[in-house]
Amino acid sequence: MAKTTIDVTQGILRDVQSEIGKRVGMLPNLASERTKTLRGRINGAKATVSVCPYCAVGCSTVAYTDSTGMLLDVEGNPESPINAGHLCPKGSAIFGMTVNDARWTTVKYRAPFSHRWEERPLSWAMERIASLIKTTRDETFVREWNGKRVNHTRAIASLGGATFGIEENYLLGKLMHSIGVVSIENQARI
Amino acid sequence: MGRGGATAWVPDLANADCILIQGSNFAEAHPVAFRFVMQAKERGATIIHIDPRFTRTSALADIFAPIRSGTDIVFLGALVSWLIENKRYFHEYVSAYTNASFVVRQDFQDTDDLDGLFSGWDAASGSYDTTSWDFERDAQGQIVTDETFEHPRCVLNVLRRHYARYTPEMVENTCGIPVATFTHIAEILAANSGRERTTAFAYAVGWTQHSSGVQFVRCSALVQLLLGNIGRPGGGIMALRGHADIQGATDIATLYDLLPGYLPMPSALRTESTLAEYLASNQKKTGWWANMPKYVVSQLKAFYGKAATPENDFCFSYLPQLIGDHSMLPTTFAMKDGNVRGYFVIGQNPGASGQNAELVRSAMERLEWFVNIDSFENETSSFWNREGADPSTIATECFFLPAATVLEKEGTMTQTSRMLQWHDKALEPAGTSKTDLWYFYELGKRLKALYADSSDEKDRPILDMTWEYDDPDEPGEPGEPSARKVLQEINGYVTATGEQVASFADLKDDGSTASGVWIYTGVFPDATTNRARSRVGDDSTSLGWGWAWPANRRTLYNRASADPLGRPWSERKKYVWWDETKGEWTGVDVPDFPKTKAPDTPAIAGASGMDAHSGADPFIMLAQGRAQLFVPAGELKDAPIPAHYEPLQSPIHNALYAQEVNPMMRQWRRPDNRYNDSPHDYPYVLTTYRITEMSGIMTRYIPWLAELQPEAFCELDPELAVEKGIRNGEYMVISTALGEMEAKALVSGRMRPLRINGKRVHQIGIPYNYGRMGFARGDSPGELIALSMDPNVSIHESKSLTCNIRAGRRAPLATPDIEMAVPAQMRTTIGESVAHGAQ
Amino acid sequence: MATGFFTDTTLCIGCKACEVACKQWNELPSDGFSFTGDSYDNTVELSGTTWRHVAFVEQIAATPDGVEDRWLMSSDVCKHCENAGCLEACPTGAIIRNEFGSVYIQPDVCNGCGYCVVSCPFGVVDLIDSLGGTAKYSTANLQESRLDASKTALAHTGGVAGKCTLCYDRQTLGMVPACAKACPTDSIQFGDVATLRERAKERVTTLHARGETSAQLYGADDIGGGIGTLNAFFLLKDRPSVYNLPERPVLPSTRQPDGYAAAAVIAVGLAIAGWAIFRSA
Amino acid sequence: MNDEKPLLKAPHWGANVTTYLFLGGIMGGLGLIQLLCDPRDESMRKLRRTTRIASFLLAAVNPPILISHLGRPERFLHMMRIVKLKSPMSVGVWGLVLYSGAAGANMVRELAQSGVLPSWMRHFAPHALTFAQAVLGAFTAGYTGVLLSATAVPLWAAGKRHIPAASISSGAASACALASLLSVIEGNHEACVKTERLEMVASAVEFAILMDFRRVSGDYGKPMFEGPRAEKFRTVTLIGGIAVPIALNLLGQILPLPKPVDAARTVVASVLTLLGGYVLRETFIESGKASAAVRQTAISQPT
Repeated sequence: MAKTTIDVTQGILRDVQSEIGKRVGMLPNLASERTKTLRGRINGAKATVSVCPYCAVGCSTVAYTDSTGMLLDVEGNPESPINAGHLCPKGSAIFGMTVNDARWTTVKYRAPFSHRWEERPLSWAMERIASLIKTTRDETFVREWNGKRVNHTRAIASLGGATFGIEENYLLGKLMHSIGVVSIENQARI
Repeated sequence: MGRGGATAWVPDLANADCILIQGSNFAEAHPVAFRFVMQAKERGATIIHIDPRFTRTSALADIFAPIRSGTDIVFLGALVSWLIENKRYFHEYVSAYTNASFVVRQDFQDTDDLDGLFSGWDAASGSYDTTSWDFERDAQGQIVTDETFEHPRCVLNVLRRHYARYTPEMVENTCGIPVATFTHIAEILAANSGRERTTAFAYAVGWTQHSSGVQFVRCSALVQLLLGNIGRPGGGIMALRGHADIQGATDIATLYDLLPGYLPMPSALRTESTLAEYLASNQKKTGWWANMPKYVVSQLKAFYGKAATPENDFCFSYLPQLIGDHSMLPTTFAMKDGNVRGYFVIGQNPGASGQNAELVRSAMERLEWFVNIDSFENETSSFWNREGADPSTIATECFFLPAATVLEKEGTMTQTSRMLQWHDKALEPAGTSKTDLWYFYELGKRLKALYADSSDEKDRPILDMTWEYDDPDEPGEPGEPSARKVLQEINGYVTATGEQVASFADLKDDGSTASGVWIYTGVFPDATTNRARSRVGDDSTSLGWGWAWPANRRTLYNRASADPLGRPWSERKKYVWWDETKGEWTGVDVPDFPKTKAPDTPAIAGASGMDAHSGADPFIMLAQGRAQLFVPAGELKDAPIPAHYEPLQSPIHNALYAQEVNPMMRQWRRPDNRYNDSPHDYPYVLTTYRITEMSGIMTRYIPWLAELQPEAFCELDPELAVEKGIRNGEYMVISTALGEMEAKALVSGRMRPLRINGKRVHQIGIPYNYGRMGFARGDSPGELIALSMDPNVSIHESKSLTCNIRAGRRAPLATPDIEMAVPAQMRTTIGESVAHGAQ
Repeated sequence: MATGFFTDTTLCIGCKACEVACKQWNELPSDGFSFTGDSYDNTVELSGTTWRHVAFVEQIAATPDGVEDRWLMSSDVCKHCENAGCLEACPTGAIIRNEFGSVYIQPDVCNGCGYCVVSCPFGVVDLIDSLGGTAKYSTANLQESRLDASKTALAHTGGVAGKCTLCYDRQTLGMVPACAKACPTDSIQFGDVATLRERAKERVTTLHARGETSAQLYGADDIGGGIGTLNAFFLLKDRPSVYNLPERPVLPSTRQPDGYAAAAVIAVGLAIAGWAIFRSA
Repeated sequence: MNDEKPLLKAPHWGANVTTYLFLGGIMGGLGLIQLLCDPRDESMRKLRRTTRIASFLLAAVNPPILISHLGRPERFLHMMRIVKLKSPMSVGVWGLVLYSGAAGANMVRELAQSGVLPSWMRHFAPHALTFAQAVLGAFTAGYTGVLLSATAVPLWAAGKRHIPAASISSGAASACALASLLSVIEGNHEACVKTERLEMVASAVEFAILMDFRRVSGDYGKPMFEGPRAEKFRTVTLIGGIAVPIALNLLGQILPLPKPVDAARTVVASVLTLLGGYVLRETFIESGKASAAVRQTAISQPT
């Protein structure tokens, strides 16, 4: 289908006023100030091209943000040869993944035997995780197996990758291989 | 066929004259890609859907055939047989571009000879010696061929015999597809293939998640090759992958047995201690893979920079070695048995969507520490607080790191047609959320600091790995990594100058180039050009939009879109052809062939690399340049030709062979992984799937989606519902030997009982989108599925199972007995010693 | 120039992208999470906060023949009638016809009397309850700083009538309505109504030629009952009632003359009787 | 598709709208009665004063009841921004406003004439307003019916003539009942005889209209005339609110009863009529909700 373009009539209601008057009665079509100045909220907003994070069809999206950086709207990118502006229901809901009251946006920690999550500073958590990796690695590192050099640890495993980018996969793989982790898996298997 | 990606470009489906959708609920799982199916339909194409359920895809298809889950090879094998017996295959294509004429070794024995097994079966080890699965060679070592197809052992005749008993009647009795429907479909496929017309196949996890998953896909390739539809517009096999970057995660390979770019991980099961040994055991002498040393060395240079020198084998010894199958399922058992101490789960939720999800969750209780990176609390992150668990007995130290969403970061994802697309950053991450890149980068920096003073040889990889990704554009936030810099390293550069490498043809094996992922070389060809960020589309192949590996090709093996002499098969299906005057391949796509290699170039006997292929051999990644109807030794573990085995859990006996199930499928028979061994107790076929409105945890918290499908449900046919006293909209319980789950009943005539060998078989279906958290919630069929897996790629079987059902609700979950006795011989202490090989 | 929707149900795959895209653009809350067991339809109907609704109709033959089975899907929406019951009924003038010929509810004018609700012969318009006070809605993915009547399409305090605006605010920017843009298979087409009508008629001819003789248009021509044509019209694969659309909708205001006349007759009659009773000695 | 799935939206209206319609009917009926009173007759003058005061009080309480049902009550005045002849709600509100004005002015005149207010204030209301209040009263009583019948609710739509007619006759009957009641309290027996006579006529007309509605409405009328709701309607409106009061009033007209007994009879008859009138509106509203849920009658709507 050819892209539909709309002839925008800016003179609010004037053209249709008289005819509607005949149909509906007296003073039927009184536009409020809000109506007279109504414009889509993305008018003049910053547009950023992104990609849908759900399935692997790879639909291109456009995210609109206002001057304060607040997300206003996410929709399909009409320029894309894959989706030509269209999106499925999940893609149409991308906005709700970023803007969501239920989303967790702070670092959380659950101590051994604890019944709850508690918030912790990011740097604390990173330091703690790095030292746990080091301890585990140092204690479980295997240099040889059946007389062959293996240089690995089987006590650390990693799962994930299909939902984040190739740069992230690359860095994760490079890091894990250098640590000696062999159980590196992602959803591609699943 | 030699590469790990879909052969075709999604919009190309619109050019098909017929589309067979099987093992995929295309319209529901990929609605936007389905628009190309609809476009093809509007142009007159016939759409065929074969599926256990009448779905939204079926509703739009011209022909729907219900099939018993797990019997696809019978159907596809019958198509192979029908095409050969009725001589309806594309003769010129088959003889020129496939190994149909190759003669198979005399000592090869087929399933008909051995009642379901191939030659070389070793019952003791439970695996095949695949030596006999090969071609006969003459004195010069050249493969013996018979272009007349008369030799009884030529591949075409081997196929003919192998599938002789895969008749339309067998299809009716095994799959439940009536003979008339089968022959109707076969006629349509044959009529819409050949010079003038093409047929496309589309599949998804409905084929792969089986104990013979790889063979399902292989069998479809057989049909498509016989029909001559590979490498041609409107043809091919469209793998519809489920996750945004799942292709990228396969290419870059956060998979245990692969290094980025489909390079195998070094393994101590073979002898690969040095780079030379590794190359000796993995490099193919002929075809494109002869270039492998260049890619391996460049990758090691990318990993370890200046430390990697010719003298030290380019730090090859830094790479850990495999000692078995370290994939997710064996790792889960190892975890349960107390042999894994730390676990990262990033953007994945095995605690709900994993098979035997309770095993996964209870296994995690044995961890010392656990790191989850996600945007939402999920069943995995809070496994210690799940129904039935007692946190005060769980010692695991747990971290939840909040992840930025796709809009909050920049980077690249690779979609299902192997296309890389860069996305810009729209806004700052919410709260203290960080990108996954930041977390990995930060961990690497901290580990480098922790090991800074070490002189231990084992710590050299961490210290030597190049780790300079600070973003120059974010001066205010020191330590923010730059995805662009990482992508530049993935692309590759000249080590001396730091200049970007423009093509993987420029990579060297002497350490003068570095490239993280050779197949992606070309995406960032110079310092300022990010071709993943190309955004000029068009109505054809859109070569200006994104960048597809390899070398921006849309359709793989597109040399096959021209005849052996390089002319288009027909004007209608013109795509890539030989331009005699210019002396090069040309067309609407980037030719997947050496650009100036003329069609009449002869193969050089005994040569290595591409010289061993003629100008008419389109499948450049394969050793012989021909598509493999018969897969020779060493490439697949379980069969050179797909054979039908029943799913591990099936109410029906294998009608073809005494061998019931895939003899090589991996099983774990333990108290915490019980199979339905008595079909009598579990008489119904259970299939799982995903629905349009839901993904997983990424959608269950979004109210707009949650309201569309708010609760786990189970689809069943009205006859079964009446029989079991289950009422529409009310709760029902589905049970297996492993456990039970509850769901709301959705009684619909779209589900229908099949008549299999005179027996009435009911199938039920449960969506795989739910978990116990979020706005939309419910039990996951993961609670019902005992782990088992395909021998080739370690994929689990979750599409065809058996179960029992009843009306009502399940009992509350009890505290799991994590001390539940698993006998010592069943425990998993190391990576499972299942042989692994190159894919 | 009037713009509108041509919803071609023969192309609908029931994905519900229209429902979600609509809610996202118009910043509408979800209507709650309950499983209906009615095929794949869990939003049930158009409401004050659900402006697109996909109906699912399972037509499954009793015998497993594999030929006659159909699963019809259709995305319903406000019809933007040529003569609109809601618009005529609205006592505040909150409902107007805008320059695109669409029937538009001005949320800042509407006082929630509910008269439009009963005046729609298609059952489209409904009141939005107070968003804060009930557990019915989930606003988890609305921007909190925009939960302010002056900024969003519906007054977030609720208590007003809601229905499809044909994305009036998008149209002022020359943009296609959110549902039509999202629809992956072009089942929802947006444009100049006259052009769409021509296209729809050609489409019916094509379908009839293919043997799909039950294909029919709904609202492309005068639908009767005084309503006239619909700016949002449909191509259906079966009778309208199968999709829960009225076969014979009637414009409510057409009944007024009769009503007033009957009342007047009785009034005059009673007055005469009263006069006789009261003014007799 | 689920066959039970409604096609139309049910009215959101409840007891407040029922009350509004009920009181609107009485108010309109009182407007008629005040016109009928011959001021030269003492009892009639008293009745006129009573009805004028009562009608104004009703006109004063009705807007708050109407406002209370709005989703955004603070926007009640938005109804004043337009006049829309095709909207019964719009013209009804304007009718109510005008009626209030007329009733108010007429009441002021009554109060001025009876010395409660300064006598010059009687000039506020010209004689024409007497007639105007009657006409506006008839309009407001009738509009409450048109308000319902000019909708898509099948039951109401099917009663496009019957419901306005029944509304106005029921309004008149209820107004007579209220007037009788007030007259009894005031001891104005002569007036009471006349209002009871008129009430009998109005009730009889109402009864005939409702019976005819039942006869012609077919499937559309089922939500009102069949099922549990019909039981209450039959008992409270048709029997208790029409038949019994007519009988009692006839009794009063024929038999010379002792005064206290007769007064009691009037009270009982009037209360029953008022109750029946309320339940009639309640039946309209509640059966309307049920009717909107009946898919079949919404598919083929009454013309």
